[in-house]
Amino acid sequence: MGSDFTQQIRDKAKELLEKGTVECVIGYETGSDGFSARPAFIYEPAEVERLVFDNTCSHNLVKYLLNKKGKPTAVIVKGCDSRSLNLLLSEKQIDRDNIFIIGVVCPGVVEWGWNNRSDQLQIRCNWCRQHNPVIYDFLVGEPVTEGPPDDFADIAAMETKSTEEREAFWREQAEHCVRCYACRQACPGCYCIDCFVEQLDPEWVGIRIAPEENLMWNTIRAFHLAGRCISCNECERVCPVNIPLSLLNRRIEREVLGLFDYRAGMSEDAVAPLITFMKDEKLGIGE
Amino acid sequence: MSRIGVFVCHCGTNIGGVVNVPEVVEAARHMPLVAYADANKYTCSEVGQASIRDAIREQRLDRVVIASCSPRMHENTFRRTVAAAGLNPYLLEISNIREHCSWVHSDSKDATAKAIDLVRMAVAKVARHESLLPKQVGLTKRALIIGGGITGIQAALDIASAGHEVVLVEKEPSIGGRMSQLDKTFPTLDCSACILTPKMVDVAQHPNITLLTYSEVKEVRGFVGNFEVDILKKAKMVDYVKCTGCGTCWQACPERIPSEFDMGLGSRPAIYIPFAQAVPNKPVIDIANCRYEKYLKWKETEEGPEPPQCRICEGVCPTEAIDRSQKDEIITEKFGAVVVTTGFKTFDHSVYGEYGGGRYPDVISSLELERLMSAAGPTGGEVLRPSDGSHPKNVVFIQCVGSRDDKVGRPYCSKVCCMYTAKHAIMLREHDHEVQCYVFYIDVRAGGKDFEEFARRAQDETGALYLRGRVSQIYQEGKNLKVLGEDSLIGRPVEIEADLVVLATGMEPSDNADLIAQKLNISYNTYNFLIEAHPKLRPVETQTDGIFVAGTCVGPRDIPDCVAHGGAAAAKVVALLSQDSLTTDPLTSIVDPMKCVGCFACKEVCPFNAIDEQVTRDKRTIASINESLCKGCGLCVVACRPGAVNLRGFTSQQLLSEVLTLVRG
Amino acid sequence: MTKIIGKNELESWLSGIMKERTVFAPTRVDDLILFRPVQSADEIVFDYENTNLSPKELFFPKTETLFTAVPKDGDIELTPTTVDQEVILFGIRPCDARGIAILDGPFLDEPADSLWSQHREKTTMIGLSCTKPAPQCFCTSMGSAPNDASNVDIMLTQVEDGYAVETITEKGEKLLQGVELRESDVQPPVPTCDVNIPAEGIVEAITKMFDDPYWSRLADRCIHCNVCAYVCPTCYCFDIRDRTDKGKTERIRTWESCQSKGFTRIAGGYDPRADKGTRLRQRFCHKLLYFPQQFGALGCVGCGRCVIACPVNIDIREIISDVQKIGAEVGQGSN
Amino acid sequence: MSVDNGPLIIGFLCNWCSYAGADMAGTSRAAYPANIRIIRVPCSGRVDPLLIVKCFEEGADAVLVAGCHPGDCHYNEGNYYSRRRFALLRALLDFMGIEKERFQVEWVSASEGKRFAKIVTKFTEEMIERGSRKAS
Amino acid sequence: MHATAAEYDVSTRLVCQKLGVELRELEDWVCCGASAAHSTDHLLSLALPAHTLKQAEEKGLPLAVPCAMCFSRLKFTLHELENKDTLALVSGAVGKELSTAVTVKPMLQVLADEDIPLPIAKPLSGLKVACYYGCLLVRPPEVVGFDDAENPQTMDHLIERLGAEAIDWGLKTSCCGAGVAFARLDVVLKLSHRILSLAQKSGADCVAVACPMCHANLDMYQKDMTVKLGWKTELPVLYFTQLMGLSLGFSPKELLLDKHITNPLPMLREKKLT
Repeated sequence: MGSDFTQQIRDKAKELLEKGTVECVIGYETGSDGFSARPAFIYEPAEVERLVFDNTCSHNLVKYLLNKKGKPTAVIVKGCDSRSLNLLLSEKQIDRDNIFIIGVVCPGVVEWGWNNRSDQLQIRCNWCRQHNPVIYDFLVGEPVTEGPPDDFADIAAMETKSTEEREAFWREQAEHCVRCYACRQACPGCYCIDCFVEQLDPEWVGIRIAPEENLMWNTIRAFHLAGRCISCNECERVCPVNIPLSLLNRRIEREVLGLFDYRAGMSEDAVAPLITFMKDEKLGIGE
Repeated sequence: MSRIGVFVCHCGTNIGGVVNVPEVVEAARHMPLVAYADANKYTCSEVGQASIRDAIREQRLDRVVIASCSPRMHENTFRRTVAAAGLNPYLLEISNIREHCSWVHSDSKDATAKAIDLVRMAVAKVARHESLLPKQVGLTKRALIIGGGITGIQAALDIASAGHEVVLVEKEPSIGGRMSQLDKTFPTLDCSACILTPKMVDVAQHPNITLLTYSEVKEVRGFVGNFEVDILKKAKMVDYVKCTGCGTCWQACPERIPSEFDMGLGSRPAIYIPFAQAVPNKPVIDIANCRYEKYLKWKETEEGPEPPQCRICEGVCPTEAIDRSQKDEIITEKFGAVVVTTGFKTFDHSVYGEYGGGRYPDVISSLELERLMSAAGPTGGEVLRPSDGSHPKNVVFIQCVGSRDDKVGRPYCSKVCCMYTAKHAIMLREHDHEVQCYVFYIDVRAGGKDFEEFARRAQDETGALYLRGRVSQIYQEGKNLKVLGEDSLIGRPVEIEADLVVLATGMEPSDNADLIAQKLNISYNTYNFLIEAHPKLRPVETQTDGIFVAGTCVGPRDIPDCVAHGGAAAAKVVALLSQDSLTTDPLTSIVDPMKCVGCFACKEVCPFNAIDEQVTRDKRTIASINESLCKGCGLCVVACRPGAVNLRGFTSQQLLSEVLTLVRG
Repeated sequence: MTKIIGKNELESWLSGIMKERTVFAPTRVDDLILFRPVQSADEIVFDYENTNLSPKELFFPKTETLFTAVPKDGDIELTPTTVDQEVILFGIRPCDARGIAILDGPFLDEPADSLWSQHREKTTMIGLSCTKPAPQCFCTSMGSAPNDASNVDIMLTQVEDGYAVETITEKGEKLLQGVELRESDVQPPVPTCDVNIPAEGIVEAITKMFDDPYWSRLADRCIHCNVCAYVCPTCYCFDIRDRTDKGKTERIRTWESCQSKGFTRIAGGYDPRADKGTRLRQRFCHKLLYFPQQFGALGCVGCGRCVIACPVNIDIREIISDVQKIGAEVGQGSN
Repeated sequence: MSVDNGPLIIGFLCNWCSYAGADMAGTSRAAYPANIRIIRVPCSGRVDPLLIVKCFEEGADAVLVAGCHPGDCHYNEGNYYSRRRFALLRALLDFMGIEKERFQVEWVSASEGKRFAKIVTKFTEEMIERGSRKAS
Repeated sequence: MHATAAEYDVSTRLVCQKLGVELRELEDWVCCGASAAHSTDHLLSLALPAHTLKQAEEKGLPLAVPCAMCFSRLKFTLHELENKDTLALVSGAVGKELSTAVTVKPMLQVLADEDIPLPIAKPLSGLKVACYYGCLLVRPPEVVGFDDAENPQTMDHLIERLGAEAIDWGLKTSCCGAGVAFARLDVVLKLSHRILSLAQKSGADCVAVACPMCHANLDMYQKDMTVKLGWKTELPVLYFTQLMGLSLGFSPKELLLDKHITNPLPMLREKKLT
């Protein structure tokens, strides 16, 4: 897979840059440990040889498009990443006309860190039902059949704990949190100019890096992604203290799927569930 | 630093009997930013209000908290009070320590503690209040009426007579609406045309009314006082300045098309007026059916056989009024108010398979019978069976066809069918004494002036046989129809051999009522009837200021109700247009352009279309609030993740201050 | 002769200290290794590369109240925070110890930061030499060494039958009073760090290429989280805000980072470092240019934490090499 | 906070229905425990989930949001949005250890004064039974 | 089927064979319980058809049902099993895990499928047929989901494809009275008579049916109608499969056309169709 995909991506990137279709191709290159991938920004046709694609290509590169507004750019997306393109298109954050999408049928990415790589797939690949990109201009790989619906077993397992245990669990996680906001910075859905957490007036979250404030941050971060999270799980991957943020995102995702039969980022004109409604729905609220 | 004054009301013993008012006042004195605190026996009394005004002046207070009854009670009173002392009326906050405290708690200690908290919260909130000024916007003193039926006619005449300009838009070539199709009207048996036609003529002749027939509303922008409406004027192909309405053309036209006005029972030419008394009494060319227009269409592609050229109308017109160069045209007009009177159509009974599903020519709708009975109708007023032209003797009426029937998705009562059926029974007997009428009904609903007497008359004097029950099946047997039903009062099946079956089809909103509602941003129910602002207290207003509704587009009603409704809407419009400017409530949303990311979640949730797009100097597309449309619900604020939208009077800062004051003391 | 303490004796010595003072030591928290107060020697992890977060937290906590203000008799009473607790920091690596020493520069420069100096005073550091440097380590290139004992009070180095003990300071000596140490002629092994980052002349190189587009291209990849700063033993940016609860107002200092948008935003909304390139350059210039200029030493200790933690692999070692290369090119061009 | 004994409950009431309903409770002297502190908002759709989470972060024991019955919103649609938001928020909070019983959303009309008193009474009693969040 | 409605059975099998529709009889079918169970015991009325449905499900085949009443009961059962509680209850009663993943079609729908070509040997030209569907084949529409409840066309189209003329008439789906066949013969006579006489007045040479119960009522009692209601003539009542068979080239004998109480052969002879 790897070398063939890599070659197709290089060829396409070269063509796009040579023709001047785009100014920049955002893809992956080999990182400083000599084997794991990192984001790469290719501006010259001669540089395309830097591009690679393998099972460490974890990063959701769509986030970078937010810095490329108004500049024709190509981006390489896996299935999950492609959903964030739809999200950003529907929220008018990127301009389809300026973007060339190289979709890659994702074979799954492995757990890795700098200078260490396992053969085990990342947890997000276990839930993933979007190996095929939902939106692309050029597709690398043959589309595959997606698996049966996700059973959210991780969430169910968490729910077998008592409320007190869950509270203690999250408090413990909040103790670790250093509020570096890497989760936010990596997330394609987080693009506010001024994040609520850093606003001084209203001061929603106090300055202390303490469990109460950290919990507030983590709760609202997850809630602001309600019906918008596309499960790329970049937030969890980048967390320096390994907080299992996917649990929060997926708890909401399961609810959104159950109540509204909605999956974020599946089409560019979808309306997110919290900004629409149905009159006669029963949601267990006020009933 | 603010200087906040706190005024705690005893409200006689209403508050003071439970809450320890002096303790609250003392506590208030120590709250941050509070410069002055005092108690009043009755704050709302003139003495009480005067003491506040004095304190504001003497203590140089710049914000005021009044702890008293519910703000829903006296907020406006006290706003005037502080305004009289020179403060901006929005620098006031009411703390509800009566309804929410002293009246519902009996323990003095708890109630006092709670009252102190409530005052503390109000102090925290008032500190973040800003001076607000209501805005004045001008208005266009013109009204648009959509739909030229009896309701729209009445509204147009009333508004025009009050001295305001009116534009009446009607999609058909003539005004008059459904009422013009009726023969007689219940319960007085007035001739419908006789009472309607003079009003139609009044409309045409009124100097304040511009009549736009054969026209449709395409798009509506703006807000109360300042609507901008695109109106499509369909090409009539006749120059109305030259045309005298002599009728030569429509008599000469060789084409014959089923007449919509006669419910397809008669026919009309391709250049036509819908009915003899049409207003304006000038024809239009039905482009889809005109032979020459068809020929022109064919010329473009030359596909299929060549249709004949015709142009007879052009040849015979004495004033050369036929003008084929006319094109559909969109004009844009400004209005201060809009009245929607788009009326109704009758239920399509072909969904009732048991009544033949529209297969039997002698099963007709009531409106078809109206046309058959009308002297100006296709049969010249003789009631003849559509199948063979014979005079029916046994006539079966079936009530509630497309009304009160969940099965066809029409659970509501259409209100007029019981009465018009009684009218039909009486009239048929008048036309032909040998006629025997049978009426299958669920209930006879005759609630109206002289209605019950009229319905009785149909039964007692005319001998119509009223059978309580539904019809299970109608089938053709030879020339006649067999009607199988049940008389539920005696509990036996009934079988009637009928010559004619008349279905009392119910009312439903005209086609595209929902589309018009969407254009105007007003609500409609599942049947597409428009929804009034309040079913009892605001029956002709809508949730969108400046848009009014009247007549059968709101719900089934009869002619007198429609006329009254139209008049009511007119009165509201006149009241609105009589003002020189409109005052907008300043408690609206605002956008911080530095924070807005342009995702337009706010626009998606705004129920009032009050959010527009705007491009900043650094070329970002961001949201902006149209303060004239904004009603201050705050949905946008919550939808906005970066907190770029805020709601004056209920800002995020204020609500957060209230919470923090409470939890952190 | 080398003084040796056996593993068991070390543990019982530490257990003894724990009874009287708080001992911070590397311990396992979920899948992380962090400095945490330990109650018994069992909790201590001896075999670790380094902790996920640096021990700067003990001297410069994530969140710290500077002083407290309460209204009193129509006035306001201020109470500064004091550090009363004597703390033992066990198991600090030489690189991190060097980091603390480097931070003395900015914190103790007059006017000295009272809380920092109190923390320093109350803390006794027991260093632990690295036995095997990790792939990300490059301390030797930054002027330190896996067994550099210069910045701790006591230095331990693992030997076959225990730990070689070096007493560096009086504080260390005091702490070791009464502890029986074996004399041995075992020489502790000297671990090497093979990575060689060309730090020499970096000040000149980075000065030359200060305006190079290199920074904005590098910033393409940077997502501007604060991870590098928060794991770094020498980053000390902070923010200060007040918090009032039940009538008591605290002035609180917390970690911040020059990488976060708005860190340098001033009143009126202007931000001199609004774009990502200048923010990223700031971080490296601070380490490699401003620190040497102000305090005479590189602001990086080569712990390699940021190398591992950066979500997008912005590797300071690569950057130093790149800066040298570009600096040389620019230098040639201008000559 | 001056609820010395018992739970602190923060109530966000929409101006048009539920706040008026609470007024109605007062007018009809329908008594309920004094633990609740009411904050007036124009619409339940104005209640930002941030506020709810903030209440809990700061140690409130329970939060009540009340708005017009679905279909009766003064702004036509506000409560439909709040219904969706709070359905998700409630699930999330419960997952994070704040029992869903502590966050209640009710539809109370302007005429339901007695019902409002009943709701608050029951809610308060339930919270007394569950105990303070800080204690747990 | 093997007994009173042998004509239907035989003609259906012949036609299916000719058209290449493979029929497999369920070995362990049980009575659907129509007319008895559904008015007395609700659970039983679901359990009996459910048992049959389960077999079809296990075989993985769609179920083609010749009798309108059986069809109705099977469809009703499927409809009720959509409810999870009912599903659990009936599963318990049957002793097997039930599902609603079975396709149930009336035989008429199966054979009228326009995708199956009809190798017409002898067009039934000149024959006017009143297609009678009866009440249960198409009602209630939300349960059976087959054709239009008031004016169905499936059989009409089929008959037209056979070369005959399907007359338009108004009692296609009226009740023949089968539900009270044994209890109130007077009602049966009245209802069936109304159907037959309208068919005849509308010009039909015969009535085509798709249900053994309908057939029995309309065919058997014509003599009684003569005695009690003054029914003066006869109107042959045939299974639609017999008409199909005829046009496909089978002989009247093979199709058991001579077994009806009201003999259709003279009429067919007159139309030169035998």
